[in-house]
Amino acid sequence: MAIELPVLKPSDFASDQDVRWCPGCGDYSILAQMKKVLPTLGVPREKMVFVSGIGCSSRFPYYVNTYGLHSIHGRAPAIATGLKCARPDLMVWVVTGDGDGLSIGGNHLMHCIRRNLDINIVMFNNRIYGLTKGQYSPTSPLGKVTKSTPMGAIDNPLHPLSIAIGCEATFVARSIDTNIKHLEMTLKRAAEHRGTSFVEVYQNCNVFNDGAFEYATDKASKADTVIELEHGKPLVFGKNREKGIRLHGMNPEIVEIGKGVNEDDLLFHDEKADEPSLAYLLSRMRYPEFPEPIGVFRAVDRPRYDEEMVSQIAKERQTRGDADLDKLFNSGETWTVT
Amino acid sequence: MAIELPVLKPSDFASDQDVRWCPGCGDYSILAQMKKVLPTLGVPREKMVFVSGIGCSSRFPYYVNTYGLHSIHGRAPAIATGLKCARPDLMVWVVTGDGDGLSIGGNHLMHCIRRNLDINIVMFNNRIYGLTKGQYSPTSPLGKVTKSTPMGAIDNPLHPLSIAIGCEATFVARSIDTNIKHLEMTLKRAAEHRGTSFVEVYQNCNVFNDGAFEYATDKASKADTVIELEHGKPLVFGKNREKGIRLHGMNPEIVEIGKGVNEDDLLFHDEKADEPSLAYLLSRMRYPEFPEPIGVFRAVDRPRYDEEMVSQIAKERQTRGDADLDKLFNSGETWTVT
Amino acid sequence: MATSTEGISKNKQVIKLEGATVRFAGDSGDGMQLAGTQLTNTSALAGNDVATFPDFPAEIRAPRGTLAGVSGFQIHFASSEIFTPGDSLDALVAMNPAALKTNLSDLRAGGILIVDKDSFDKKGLEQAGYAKNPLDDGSLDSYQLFQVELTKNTRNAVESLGLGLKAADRCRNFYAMGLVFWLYGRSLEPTRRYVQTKFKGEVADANLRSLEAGRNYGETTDAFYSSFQVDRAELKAGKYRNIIGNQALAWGVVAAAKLSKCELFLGSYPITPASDILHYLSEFKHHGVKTFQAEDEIAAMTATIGAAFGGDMAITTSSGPGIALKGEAIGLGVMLELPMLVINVQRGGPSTGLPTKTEQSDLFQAVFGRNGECPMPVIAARSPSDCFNTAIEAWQIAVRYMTPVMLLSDGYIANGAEPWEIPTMSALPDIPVEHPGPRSEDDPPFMPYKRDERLARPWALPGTVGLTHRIGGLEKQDVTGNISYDPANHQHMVNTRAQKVNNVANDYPATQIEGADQGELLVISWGGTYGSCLTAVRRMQALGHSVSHIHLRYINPLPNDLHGIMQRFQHILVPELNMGQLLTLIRSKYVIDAKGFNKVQGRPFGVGELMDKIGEYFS
Amino acid sequence: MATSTEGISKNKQVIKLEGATVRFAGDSGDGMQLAGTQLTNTSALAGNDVATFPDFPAEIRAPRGTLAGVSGFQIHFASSEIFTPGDSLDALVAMNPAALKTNLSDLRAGGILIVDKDSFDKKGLEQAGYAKNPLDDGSLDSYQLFQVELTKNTRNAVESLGLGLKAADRCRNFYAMGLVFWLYGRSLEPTRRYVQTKFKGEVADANLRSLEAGRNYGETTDAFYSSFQVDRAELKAGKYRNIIGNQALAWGVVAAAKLSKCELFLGSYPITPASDILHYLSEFKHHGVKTFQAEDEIAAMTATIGAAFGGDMAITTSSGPGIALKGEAIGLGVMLELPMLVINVQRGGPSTGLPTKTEQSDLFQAVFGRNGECPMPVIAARSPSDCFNTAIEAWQIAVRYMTPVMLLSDGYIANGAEPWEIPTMSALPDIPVEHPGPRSEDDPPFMPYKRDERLARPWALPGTVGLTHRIGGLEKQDVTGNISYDPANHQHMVNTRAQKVNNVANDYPATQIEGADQGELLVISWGGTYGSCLTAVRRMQALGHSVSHIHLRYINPLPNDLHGIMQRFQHILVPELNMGQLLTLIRSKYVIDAKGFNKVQGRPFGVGELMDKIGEYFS
Ligand SMILES: Cc1ncc(C[n+]2csc(CCOP(=O)(O)OP(=O)(O)O)c2C)c(N)n1
Ligand SMILES: Cc1ncc(C[n+]2csc(CCOP(=O)(O)OP(=O)(O)O)c2C)c(N)n1
Ligand code: SF4
Ligand code: SF4
Ligand SMILES: [Mg+2]
Ligand SMILES: [Mg+2]
Repeated sequence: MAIELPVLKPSDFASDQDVRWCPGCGDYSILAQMKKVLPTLGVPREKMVFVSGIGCSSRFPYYVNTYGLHSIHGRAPAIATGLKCARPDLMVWVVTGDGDGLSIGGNHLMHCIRRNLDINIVMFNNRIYGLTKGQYSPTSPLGKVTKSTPMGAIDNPLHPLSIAIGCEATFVARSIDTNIKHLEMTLKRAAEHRGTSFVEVYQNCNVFNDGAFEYATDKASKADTVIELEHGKPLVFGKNREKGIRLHGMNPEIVEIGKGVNEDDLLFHDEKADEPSLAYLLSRMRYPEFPEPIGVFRAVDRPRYDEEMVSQIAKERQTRGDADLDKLFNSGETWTVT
Repeated sequence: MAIELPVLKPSDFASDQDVRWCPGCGDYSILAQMKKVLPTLGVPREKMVFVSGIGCSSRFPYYVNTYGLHSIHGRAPAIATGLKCARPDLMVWVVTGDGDGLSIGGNHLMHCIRRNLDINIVMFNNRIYGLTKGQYSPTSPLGKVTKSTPMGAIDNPLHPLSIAIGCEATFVARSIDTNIKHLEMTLKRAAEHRGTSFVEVYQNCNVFNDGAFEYATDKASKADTVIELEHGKPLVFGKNREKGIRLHGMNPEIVEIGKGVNEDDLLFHDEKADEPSLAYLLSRMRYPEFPEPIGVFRAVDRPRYDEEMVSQIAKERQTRGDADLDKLFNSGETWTVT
Repeated sequence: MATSTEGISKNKQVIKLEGATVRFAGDSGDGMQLAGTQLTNTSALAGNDVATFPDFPAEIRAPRGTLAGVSGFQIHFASSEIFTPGDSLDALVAMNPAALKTNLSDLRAGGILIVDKDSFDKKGLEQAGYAKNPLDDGSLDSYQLFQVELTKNTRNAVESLGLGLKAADRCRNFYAMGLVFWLYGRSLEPTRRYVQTKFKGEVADANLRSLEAGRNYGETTDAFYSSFQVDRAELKAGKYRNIIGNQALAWGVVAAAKLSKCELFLGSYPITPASDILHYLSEFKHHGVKTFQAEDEIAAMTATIGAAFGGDMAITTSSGPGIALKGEAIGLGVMLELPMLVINVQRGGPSTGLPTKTEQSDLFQAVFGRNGECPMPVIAARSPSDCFNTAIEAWQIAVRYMTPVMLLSDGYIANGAEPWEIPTMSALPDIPVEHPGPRSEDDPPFMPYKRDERLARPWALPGTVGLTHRIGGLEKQDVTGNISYDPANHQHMVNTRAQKVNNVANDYPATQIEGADQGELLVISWGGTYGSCLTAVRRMQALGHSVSHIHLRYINPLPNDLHGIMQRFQHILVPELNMGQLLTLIRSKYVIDAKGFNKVQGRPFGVGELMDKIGEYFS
Repeated sequence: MATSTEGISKNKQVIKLEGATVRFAGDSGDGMQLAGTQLTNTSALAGNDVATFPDFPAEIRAPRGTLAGVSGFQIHFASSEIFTPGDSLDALVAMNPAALKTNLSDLRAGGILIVDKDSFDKKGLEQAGYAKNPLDDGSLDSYQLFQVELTKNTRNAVESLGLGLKAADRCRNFYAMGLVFWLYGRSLEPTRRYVQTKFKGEVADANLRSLEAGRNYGETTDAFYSSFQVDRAELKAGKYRNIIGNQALAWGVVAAAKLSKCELFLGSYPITPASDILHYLSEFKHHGVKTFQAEDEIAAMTATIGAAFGGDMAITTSSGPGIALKGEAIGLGVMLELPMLVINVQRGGPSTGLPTKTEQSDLFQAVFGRNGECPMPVIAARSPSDCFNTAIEAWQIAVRYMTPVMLLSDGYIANGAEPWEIPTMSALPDIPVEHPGPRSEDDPPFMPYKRDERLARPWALPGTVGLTHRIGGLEKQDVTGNISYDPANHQHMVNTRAQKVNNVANDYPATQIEGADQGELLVISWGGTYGSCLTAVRRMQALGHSVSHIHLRYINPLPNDLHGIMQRFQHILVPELNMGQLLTLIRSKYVIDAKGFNKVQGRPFGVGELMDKIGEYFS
């Protein structure tokens, strides 16, 4: 059983293609962390496939020395679904953008997540259309001025994690391009989850939407604007871990620890909660009112479409016996002409 | 200002087309309640438009004597969006099914809801594809045996209200085809809401999925399996209103009223909560573990895309003044050849 | 076939016929499809050649008794080889006034008309929009009208079983069957067997009693003074069964998967009239078939692409509007050069059109309906049983040339049935599929777009050591498959993809000419109009006219020998159930003044109308 | 044009030219598009006729200095009327080695080659893949090579402003402009004005200083021993401006909306090279323009249908892959018979293809790319400025015939620029639009599919009393618009929709023939190849050959007079940037052995290659 795998390094996962993102783009960091994670997964390189749609982010597969499919806009989750059904033995990754995944591809994303195939989806959220040079995306905030919204966007933005949770996700997480340790850990957790993992990565597009996540990456402010979720631990944040989140009915509120509040009064994170209501509530915490949670919001075990498909086939093979086409053809009423 | 409207009756809203649903179909009741509600809205008949996709449910527009567009599968929310942008003066209804709205049309539904145009969406959820004669739908339960799932469905079902709430809905409600008073009230509330109203109606397809909602419609059981939400009121149910829902952390639990628990301990419904976490939690309560809530889950006031579009245009007209094309053509560098 | 004469009247005159065309028509709830299917099977078992044409109402179930709710099933059985379900009816069974109204025009003068007299009451007549009762007003004088109290008789037949009226009335179709079976000297035995396997208890009893009551009615009442006999046909020796088009397609793809040692993956979204393929294949889990009901057609198509990349025999099934949605993704399939089948069971268009009616109007979409220069092979089935071979052949092309292939069927083929000579799997030729093997670091790097002599690229499967590579929808460099924006490379790749598809024609068998290989008129058909065109041409040949027929199975590329054949005829006629789509291809490619004969009425061509058209060339 | 000779050298020889083709090429970050645009405007203001061709790198921004990151802008200015941006270059400015490598092959022998010597360092050469420095190895001997220390000189010019090196280097394009302006005797004034409105403070200063330094460099150094002068062209009298294709299209639809008194609604999803139309229109809120950036192309198309139902001038814009996605919904538009425009700015295909390159390969998709018999008018713009009129005309057709209209542009037209004679709104003819008025109970019922003499149905708007009606994608009964499954009605409706579209040709003006109206060879062009075909034909005519040219603005239906014209020529040649799509239409419709001249290399035809091809007919 124990196959001797050659020990691979991140550089073994670099393809021979020139990386063509803008200098300074957050995508570089995500690629770097991914290349760190891949060799640690115990999966041979040739068993991995990266599938993407169209967008700057979707160029990702070209840069990873695995199998790859750079498809058409928005369809990567559906392609991955077919691939995973055909080949449950493969580790399938989907790389998508906020436009690719939530605009044109929203429906496929939703259905891939609810089917819970064992696929890992990483959405690079830069809150803009990068590749087409700067139109607003479904995650751009209200009022955002872009090429297609000179007077500011008037569409309420979508929140990727709220949607994923709204459609029965079993693994939901968030990380940040520049938070490299956290990102690495998050990608690894996603890879290890059995079922569809959905990871939102805040990614800076320094050309068309520079600084969109400055509040969360700026050294000075990030301790107050970001809160790291840990399973079973209370929600604590602040430079000196002096602040926490407490639940008031169904509403989270920020409290200062010490002044009559201690850690036990805080909201404790439970990524394994049966129902996703807590994960949903956490997905609503947004800057500037709240620190934004990063980490794993939800990780539960549910049946996986690909495995169920395999097992239905196995079961039917067992109960109905040999699949003999000649027998099928000759079933029912037949007659012979002589 | 006060336009004298002729007083219309439900029958004035019947079109001249033969209604062609199967005898006994739940769609008849929804049509009947709709025809009761329409005359009460103070909107002239010719200012109403029904837009639908494809499916049994989507035949609805033919049977209502207003303007109507029976379009293509899944696209009604997008058509309605264009129509409402073009004509904010019209009252636009979308009628869709669980397949039309959540399968092929999931993305348009999601984006229509988040844009919060002043449109009313009614989804007839019969948990089956009726028109194409009985394949499972995104709301069919796991294990459901249908023409396309002879060994039972293996896709986790989607929950329409969870999704709607996941994508920033401002009005979310549920009712049941045979609960005619409640349905009428719900449709009226939806009509009156400013913004996108999303109403799920449990609808019996007596031909391909008979009895899917029997638990919720059966006289004997429905007091225990359905709970009616009322804003500001505690969640009470049971034949003698002897049971209630209490919150235990983030989890709802059923309690018996009296035995040390009184109504004040119960969860109170707040359809106007700023954040939709409560509505989300309620959308997770499902038979048989819980009574299923019906009524208005959420009704909040948020900016509407159509109105914002109008106001940006008005503002720009004011600031940039007369829209003179000749001036535009002659702007910038020009030269004259003589 | 010991039972084949059971039930033939001993008391009454028996008239021998070459063949007959019979239609059952009634409300969608009346079980007409079942009645038709039983007569089909029974006739086939009796040795006739058969062909059928079910005609459903539009998708929605209309209220009982209305015109919109009428459902029909036509069957043509004969003692000679036949290719169509027949033009005009020799006998029509009308279970209610609405059925009479919508079907009467197809009954030939002097034909047999059996009606359920009981249903011609005030309500029934009103619903059908009859001002007067047609049974009384002489308007049916030119037919042999038999007014049977079908409802009452059925109720009587099952009375003792104590069923409710509703349940009793549900046996009316069996009564009608019994009567028709008597009329054409058909055995009740196959239907008895059917009832015994499909129904239980008193329902089974009731159906059987009604069936016999119907038969006895024909035998004993005075109304019918004669019955008919259609002898066995001289069919090719072999073992036969009836097969429906969609069923044959489903079986064909399963067979193709086995022959190519691939696993079968179907990505599909339900749509009339293609859904049944999904239903059949969903039942084949024990054959290892994976069926994925996608969220929409785009997901169905792209999942198919994903499965093809993974190495499955990946197929997708849909109809016109769904294929329209797949266009962009099919283009990706063409760019990726992966084998897969796109199956279009055509229906009436444009837009939602006439979903339950047949048409051949998606040929343009198949050949041209994508952005850019995006050629793919297109192949069309010609009849229900032919779907089996077409599926296999389409997959052969797909893997031999590493390309998506479009397979065209239509609503008429999909729901029609005909006898099928049962093949033996071991006698079918294998479909060779190769995947490049693993490579080591020392081997030269793998080149995903290096081509073989047919211009096909290798089908390298994820999981293979040393073949990691990345493909996509951007233009690719020749050989390496890397992204390339080079002008000359783009031209080369466009040419190469086109040439590859053109190469497919090198494998075609010679085009069969029915009739002389030169002459006055050549009739060219494709797809589901095969049977009527062939029949019409044969009849005109029998009348001494210089007309020949070829049928094109291959739409793209067209056969290499087509031009030569056409040049040997004075005139070319291309009948199609569209406004001239194959015609456009032929005229543009060969600059030949072929003419179209076109019809879009939701139904197949009648042999008669084709003969009339052909006749114009000889008058 | 008082300033038009400012900057022309007083000290050096001035050579008069008929025209010149100049290309700026550099990294995407080097501001080449800006440089090109400035030279264009300045030349136009100087009275030249101009035509431009920007050539972007693929969508993604490649690392600085790489081949993939090279961006170019070509401009052709002349003292006579011109129609193309020129084939080969008279002068090339290469800001780095990569730019040299990718552009050199377009420079004619003896042409002027200006390079930034400073950029030819080790790194730059490596990134471009040069093993040796081409400036030293004699490989550029056949050109007039000018090695300018462009980076250093620019830094020097702005030194005193105290900008950082990065900011200083961002002025290199202005230095290059200054030099080229000197070379062609162009005024700096328009660019100065531009800098003053677009930049502020020291950046403005730096740009201006660089511009002047470049000019002075040309004037004073010995390197350049002569400069050139291109006189004013004899253009039609009038007031002109430069206009880019997408801009003209945007302005055209706004004008069409005003002329028809409709509000403009755009439903769109961004895609190269169509996105700019969305951007332009988003800026036009004060014109009442509603722009809706949809979640995808299907939503864009269906929102367009919704807006059309509501009474807006509804349009959608996209490119090939997006149009493929819209196919099903366009079919609904055809069935609903509502007016709307579908604008396809074509790019290289198939699939994602070559997104930033031009091609004409979506003609098949435009004409045939839908399920069922689904005809719609197709009209194509021929040049950047022509987009304005084409948009207006497309809308005229849409409302006159109540139909979606497909308007084809392409990447070459979309991004190219040329002078446009500025029209006056009041001089443009109104586009009459009628909506049926309210009805009372006593009026006969409203018939939504009752047609006028052109076969157009009424455009009844929701909100109108007494006109409530329901339409959809199922086949409709003639006149009433109710659902109908009647066979004869379907045939009638298919015929009617086809006839209606054919009627559009009755409104076309006579096809203009450039040259004799009979002869040896007729060249037929459509879309963006207009300019090169016209130029090539004129030159061949000048050489005495019997060749004429017609340009087809109307692709579907084709003009009624086309057949007659073609019959008067021995040979027909159809050059297209695809593999023969218009050719297929022409051959099939007229059974005429027209030949194609085809190219898919992401670029327009060169006049030279067309002349060569035409020459084959006369050798
Ligand atoms: C069918 C189709 N529509 C539109 C496009 C154009 N397009 C390419 S990428 C993109 C959006 C990219 O945004 P996102 O997914 O956020 O990726 P990013 O570039 O920001 O990483 C669009 C609109 C396309 N390629 N195909
Ligand atoms: C593009 C396209 N795909 C598929 C279909 C076939 N189709 C029509 S309705 C339908 C599903 C209907 O289900 P639902 O929306 O739940 O409506 P119901 O009939 O149950 O009311 C399908 C698959 C179609 N008409 N068009
Ligand atoms: S445009 Fe933005 S997202 Fe795209 S590569 Fe550049 S910085 Fe990154
Ligand atoms: S199939 Fe079901 S949903 Fe459709 S009309 Fe019949 S009962 Fe209603
Ligand atoms: Mg993005
Ligand atoms: Mg349904």
